[in-house]
Amino acid sequence: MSKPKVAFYWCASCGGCEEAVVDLAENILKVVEAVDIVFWPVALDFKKKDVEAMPDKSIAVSFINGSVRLSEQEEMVHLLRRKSQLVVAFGSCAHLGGVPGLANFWNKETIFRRAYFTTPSTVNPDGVVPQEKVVIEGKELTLPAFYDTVRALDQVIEVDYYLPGCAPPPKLVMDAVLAILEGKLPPKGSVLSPNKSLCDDCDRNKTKPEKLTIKEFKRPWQVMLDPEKCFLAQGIICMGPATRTGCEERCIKANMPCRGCFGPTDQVYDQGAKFLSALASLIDAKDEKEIEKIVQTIDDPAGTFYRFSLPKSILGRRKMEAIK
Amino acid sequence: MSNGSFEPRLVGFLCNWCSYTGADLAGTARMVYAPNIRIIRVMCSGRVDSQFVLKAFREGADGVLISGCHPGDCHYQEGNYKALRRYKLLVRMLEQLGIEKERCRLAWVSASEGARFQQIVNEFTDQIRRLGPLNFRFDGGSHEQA
Amino acid sequence: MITVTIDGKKIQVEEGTTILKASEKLDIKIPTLCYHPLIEPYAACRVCLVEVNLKGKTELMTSCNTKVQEGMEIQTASPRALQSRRLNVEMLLARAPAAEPVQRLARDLGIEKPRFPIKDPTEKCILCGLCVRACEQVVGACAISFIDRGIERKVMPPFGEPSEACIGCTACAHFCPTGAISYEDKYGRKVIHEELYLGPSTAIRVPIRQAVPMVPFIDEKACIHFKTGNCQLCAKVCERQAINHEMEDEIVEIEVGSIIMATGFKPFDARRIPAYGYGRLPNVITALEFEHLVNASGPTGGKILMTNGQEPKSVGIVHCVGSRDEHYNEYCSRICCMYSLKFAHLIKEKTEADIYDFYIDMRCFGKGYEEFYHRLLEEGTKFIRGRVAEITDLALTKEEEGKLIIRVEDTLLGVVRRVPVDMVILATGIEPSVDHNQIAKIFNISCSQDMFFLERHPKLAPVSSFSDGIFLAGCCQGPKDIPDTVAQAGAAAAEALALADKGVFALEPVTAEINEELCSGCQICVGLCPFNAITYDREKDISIVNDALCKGCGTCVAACPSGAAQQRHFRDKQIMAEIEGILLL
Amino acid sequence: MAVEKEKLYRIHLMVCAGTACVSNRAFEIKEALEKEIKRQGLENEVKVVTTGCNGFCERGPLMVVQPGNIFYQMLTVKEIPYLVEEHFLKGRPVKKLMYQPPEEKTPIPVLSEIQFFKKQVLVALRNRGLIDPEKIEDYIAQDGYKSLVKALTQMTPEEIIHEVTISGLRGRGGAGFPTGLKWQLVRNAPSPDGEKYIVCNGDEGDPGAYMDRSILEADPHTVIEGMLIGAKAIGATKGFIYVRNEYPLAVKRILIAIDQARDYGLLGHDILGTGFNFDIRVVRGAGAFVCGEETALIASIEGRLGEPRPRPPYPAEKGLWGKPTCINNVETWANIPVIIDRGGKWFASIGTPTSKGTKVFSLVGKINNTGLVEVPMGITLREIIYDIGGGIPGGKKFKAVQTGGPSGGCIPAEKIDLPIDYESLTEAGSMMGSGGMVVMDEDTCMVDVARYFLSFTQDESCGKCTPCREGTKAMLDILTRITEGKGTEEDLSLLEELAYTVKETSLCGLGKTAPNPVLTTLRYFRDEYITHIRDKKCPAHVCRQLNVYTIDPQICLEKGHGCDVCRRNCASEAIIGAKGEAHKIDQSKCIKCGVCYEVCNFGAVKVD
Amino acid sequence: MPKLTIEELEKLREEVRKTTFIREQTQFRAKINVHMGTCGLAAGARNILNAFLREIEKRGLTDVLVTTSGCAGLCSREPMATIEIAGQAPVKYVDLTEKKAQEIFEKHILNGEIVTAYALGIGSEKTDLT
Repeated sequence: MSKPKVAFYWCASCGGCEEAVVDLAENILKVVEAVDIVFWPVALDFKKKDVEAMPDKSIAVSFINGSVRLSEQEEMVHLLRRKSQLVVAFGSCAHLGGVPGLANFWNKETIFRRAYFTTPSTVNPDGVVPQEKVVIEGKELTLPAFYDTVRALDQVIEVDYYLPGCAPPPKLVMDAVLAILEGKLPPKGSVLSPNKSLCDDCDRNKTKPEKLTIKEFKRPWQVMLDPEKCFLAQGIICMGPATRTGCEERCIKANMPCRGCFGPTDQVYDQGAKFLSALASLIDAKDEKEIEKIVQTIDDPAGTFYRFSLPKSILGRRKMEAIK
Repeated sequence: MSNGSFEPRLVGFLCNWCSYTGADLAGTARMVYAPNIRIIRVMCSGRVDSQFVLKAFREGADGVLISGCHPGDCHYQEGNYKALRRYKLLVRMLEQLGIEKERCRLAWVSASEGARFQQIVNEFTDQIRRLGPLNFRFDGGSHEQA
Repeated sequence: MITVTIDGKKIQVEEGTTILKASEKLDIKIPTLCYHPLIEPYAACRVCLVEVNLKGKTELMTSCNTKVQEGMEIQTASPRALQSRRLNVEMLLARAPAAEPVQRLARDLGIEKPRFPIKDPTEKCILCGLCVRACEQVVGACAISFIDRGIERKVMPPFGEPSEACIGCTACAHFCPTGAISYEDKYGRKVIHEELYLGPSTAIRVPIRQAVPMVPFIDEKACIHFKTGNCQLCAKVCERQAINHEMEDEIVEIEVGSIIMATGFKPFDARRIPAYGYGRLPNVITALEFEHLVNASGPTGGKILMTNGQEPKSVGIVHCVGSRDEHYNEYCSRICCMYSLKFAHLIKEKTEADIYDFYIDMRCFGKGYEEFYHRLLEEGTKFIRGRVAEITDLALTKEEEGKLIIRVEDTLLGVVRRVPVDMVILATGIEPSVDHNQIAKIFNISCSQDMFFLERHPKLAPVSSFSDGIFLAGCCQGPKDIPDTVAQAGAAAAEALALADKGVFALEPVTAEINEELCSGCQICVGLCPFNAITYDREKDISIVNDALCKGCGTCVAACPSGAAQQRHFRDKQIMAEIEGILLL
Repeated sequence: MAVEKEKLYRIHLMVCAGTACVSNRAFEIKEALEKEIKRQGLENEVKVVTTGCNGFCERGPLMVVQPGNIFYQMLTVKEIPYLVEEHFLKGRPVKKLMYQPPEEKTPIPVLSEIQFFKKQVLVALRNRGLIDPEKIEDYIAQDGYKSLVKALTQMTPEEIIHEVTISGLRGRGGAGFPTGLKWQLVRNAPSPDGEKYIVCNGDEGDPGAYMDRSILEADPHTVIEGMLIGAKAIGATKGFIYVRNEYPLAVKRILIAIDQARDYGLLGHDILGTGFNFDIRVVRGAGAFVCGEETALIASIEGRLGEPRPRPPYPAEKGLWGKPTCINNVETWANIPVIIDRGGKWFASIGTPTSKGTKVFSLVGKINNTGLVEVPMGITLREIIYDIGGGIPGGKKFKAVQTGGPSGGCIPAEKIDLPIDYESLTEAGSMMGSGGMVVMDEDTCMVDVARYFLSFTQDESCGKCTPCREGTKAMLDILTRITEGKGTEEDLSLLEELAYTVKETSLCGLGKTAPNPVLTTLRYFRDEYITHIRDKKCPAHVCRQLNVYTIDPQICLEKGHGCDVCRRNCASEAIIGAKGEAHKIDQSKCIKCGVCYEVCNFGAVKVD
Repeated sequence: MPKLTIEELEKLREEVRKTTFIREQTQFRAKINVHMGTCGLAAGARNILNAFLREIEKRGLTDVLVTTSGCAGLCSREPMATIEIAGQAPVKYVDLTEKKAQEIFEKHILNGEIVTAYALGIGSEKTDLT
């Protein structure tokens, strides 16, 4: 029978995941031989109607990266869901909402005001703001709707597998593709990466002191980072313990702390809250005022802990009414 | 307990040795306190994970109370200190997520302080009632919403 | 065996015995100066010369080193021997007039005044070389030796400067027959005390005569053998050859079910209060030293004496030294009041001295204690209420001369008084023992504010510590007197026995557990557990909970970032479900 | 193996380079000779050889011309050119440089004819003046090491010891202990690791004795050969030569000799290929007289304080580092090669029944021919003093002779016919000692002699044992008081008691012999002590405090015309008188320094 | 100087003795007296002397004495030398050259026959010989 059809689609994301596909380097040839790419708008001029023309479930697997911010994306995702047997959430944005998800601290109105009015470099005396519908020279132009909240992929459609990572590492992508081709797939809904946290195979783990306590939190640029020593032992916030492993510690090996892009392990409901509990317990103080002083040394707790997973957190966003 | 029909829904995480016993003492001593509070017993205040607090707010709680033994009294020596540290960091994050600091409170209640527990609950309920409902909704999907 | 006749008496001795030893067997006394039984004979003073007739030839020979030979006829006091001995002693007397043994010998030999010029009437050294030989043969330090020649010969360290080889063991001073060597430490204080001295006397000693078992021990810090590898005189003279310097402490490891901590206390070091002058003023002694003094097996056999050996006429007892004082220890040491009263009673009984007792509050809390206090009042001990400010020997008036003046504010009279006494006893309080912190760290016992061990609960579990199976007894848990200590010891023993008797150890149902597949070995939980129940296994790179130690508080479960740790009966899933259920309506 | 070819010369000039002659500018004489010979172009025919001490020190610097054995003495650089041309070029010996006995007119050219040398029998000093001590070849040429070869190859240790025993050789150090017996004792003494030592005692502390020095300077190899033979006999592995550091030339020459011996395979490992190992180390004494005593010497070699220790155990059983040690004097070792070469019986033929062989004496003091003499035992004092010594200078009367240095005693003139050997000297109250022989004439004050020797032993006493340390000082104080005229009768008896006790009870030889000078002077010259004490007079005018200086006014005026020399030199202004007048001495101020007596050219100053 | 064996020691002894014998030897078999007056020297007495020394050295003789003396008076016939064999009358040779000296040495000293060709006269001027 003919080669299985594969689709790639790119929703609200930086496009890094699209390139990650190319990152496979020569392996991409093996993939191309094995599959038949039927929809890849970023690389080839596919149109929406091409997909609509396909019979349902005719695409073997479609890799959708990016979170859902616009009505157009919502529509396309639903379309792809209908057309494909397997949907894989490709990358942190699709898997957890990713960095775009941080917009959930604001809503559409405050975002538009910031984007089109208050940013210093914008000159918009007339207050022109993009509208969903506008008539120019008698012709009607439409734009997709801009939702208040960014949603991860599985908050819009049912997702079969997740490929974590802010840009999933080529090895992980390759394993996933091979698994799909050979059909050896884990149960639906699982994340295609080991279910342990980074400390498991991080070389710095053996340098942790017997009783890990932190007197003061420091940002990476405030300290001459010791390339061998565990970041937490140097007072730097590293999400390693609360983040799923599989990325071969490429950030830590570049002497920068882990920011949690692989998301939590299965047993954790909310990566940010869980890490907060863990980190707070290490504070080395018993007196309330002392603890308050140390906690203040963390600049932006929500932003740091929910850097990639705000949409998928328990609350998912800042309360709408609280946004001014 | 009047001012319209809004009755705040509160969740209280009480440590088994001090706060829970204190609440029990208040009960046995017939000290009436606001029924709005729903009590979950944990072995030590150190067991309360920030996920539980977020979960409570997510499920519609308007206020969350965490209560443990006085510092130094903890049956497990240091559990309450850990709760205090997490609370301090948690309230800062809740504010960032639009939940007022007052909606989440940490209070030390020892086994013999039944009256103190009654007073805390009543006062906490009034405070939340003044704050009004949290009703944390948003158009985004949640786990259940497929 | 060799037979010789000494002064007409026949005697058989083994080969190799010297004439001196042979005559000692016949208790014939031959005078010696440069001879010492434990050192090789030097035969330099020539005082031990005796007339020896061997095979027809008579000769004067030094008896200290000449070995007996078959058929020797020895006359220890023949006219020829006596005459030469007298002249030698006369010459020595001229050289060292102040040397007692020479004076004694001169008197025995009938010499009044030496016919030779006396260079230095105070000279004591007779150049017998005992000090040099002791330093070389016994100690092995070779710090001093003879220098110069002939009449200028003297004993000196190299170049006359203090020698580094000298280990300060004063062996030379002890071997010197005429006391020509005095010894001072670097502050110029006499180290060999002429006066009463309560400190340890020799490197091998019985701790106190009431010690059980009453067996001497070697104080390695003081013993010369451990400094230079020589000496071992004690081993030489011990008939039963019971001394073996090679024995060492052994570390024995035993597996036990429970441990009772009875590490005791350390008396407060009175030197830390300079105003009281302990260590600086003579006759200011601590309570323990007084106990040693008044004890029948003590240095004075129980008599209360001052350092100059006389009985004090007035004694001051100062309470709360180092206790109930925010500069030192705020807590009350509980025992000082009562033992001070005991001292007052003993002094009244043993001497006619009048006794001044300076207290703040008389704490006679125990059974029959108050009655004892009243007896003291009747006996006429003068109790002055006020904390003693200073003890000084600076006399302002005539009768204060040579006395110790206690300056105290008498709060009952509201006046500052100066009480001159002969001797002051400082009732020093109780402090945690010297190595208290290390022990606490080893057994993971926490300490209360006053640094004594913290009991699990003052009322519910007064003798057990926070770690199961480790119990506390005695002053390590807080100052207390003997009755309380004994009671507590009984309780601790009972607890330990109860544990041992059960044989089974009931585990806490609600303990935490770590799922091996999920744990990444991030060790965040290890540091949190107050009971050290979680240990990190380096090979498997995972943390493991010890069910016996885990108390089930769940702190580690809340902090486990990857959710690998769960608490039985309070799993995350269960609590999440509780939250959902509770907020349904 | 071609030894560097020695050139044949027709004349060898044996220039004496002993310490005495060297201090008398012998080396300048040598240079002058060489310069002159070069100038005359005789360098290929005449060879200048520096030798050890020739013995006739009185007449240094001296030289012997070979062949012909012509003896030149009291040479000066000035006369060298004349000598070279006259004798070496023209072959005519120069009469005025030859030795001329005081009474006779004609000089005696040939050395062997000279009275000083005639009666001497050379055994220890046999190579004296014949070899260059710094050239081993010279020694070998004089049958050097022949005895060693004989001992190593043809004799067993027992045979060697037997030879030495029947030779009757006794210790030349002074005690006179039979050498054969000592060697036998050390050989038999057990040594755990087989280690045994032999020591050559070159300490020679006695003032006035320098025979060991001259042997070491003149013929070091005979000592080395002697020690090698001793080592074979005893089975010793190592040897030490203990030399006083005050003998720099002797140290230098013995070191050169040892190096040369080692180079030639005569010392060190596998000597002469016979498999016998033995080596010698030189230890320099720090100048303590007491270190001449056996056990003090051992302590000094071991690096410890040089003080004797009681005996037994004798060094033969437990000596250096606890091992059996044989200690013999330089002269004793020097005799050994001859005994082995010519046999014990030949050696025993010389000397008296109890003291065999010859003894080297250093003849010093009031004697014409000061120098080293090696005479057979049994020779009488008279022969030594008059025949060899050439009598007393200045026609003075012979009074006494002091033998054995500070440990010895004085022998009065009456005993001049005493045959010299160990027993006779000891019986006379003195002892053989190292061989120092100080001749004294009528101008010597015996009390002062005793005081001098006692001040030496008192200063050299090691101070270990009471009698010697305190006793010598006490005796010295008394003698000093006597020489200052403050002595009393009791002093005399106390002096005697002290002397007796110190001699009887001292630990070592020094103390035991220190009183000898006192005891012998008391025994033979007690009257002099009495005059010093009772009359406060010193017959020999040596004790200046007892002298009374007066000026004979008549001589002063007539002969000296009041030249005032004495007044100007008198430090204490005790002399009154103006120029041209007779001078007078004010006895109260006079400190009896004796300067006036010395400076007065006219003999006006009288002393009595 | 390498280590000696016993034989080498003996050989060395002989070797050295050849040059130091004169220090002890008192009797000699023959005596050569070269006249080294100023005239003799001028006429080359020195070479003659050395020639004789070489001869002795070559043969290693230890019983021939070589001495010098002043001018024998006959300056015209210099260089001159007197050869004397113990017990025989001394013979005076004149107008010597090195070659003549060698010839005389062999014939007269070694074999004892006088070389009349070069001899001036037999008999000594002095009687005693010191």
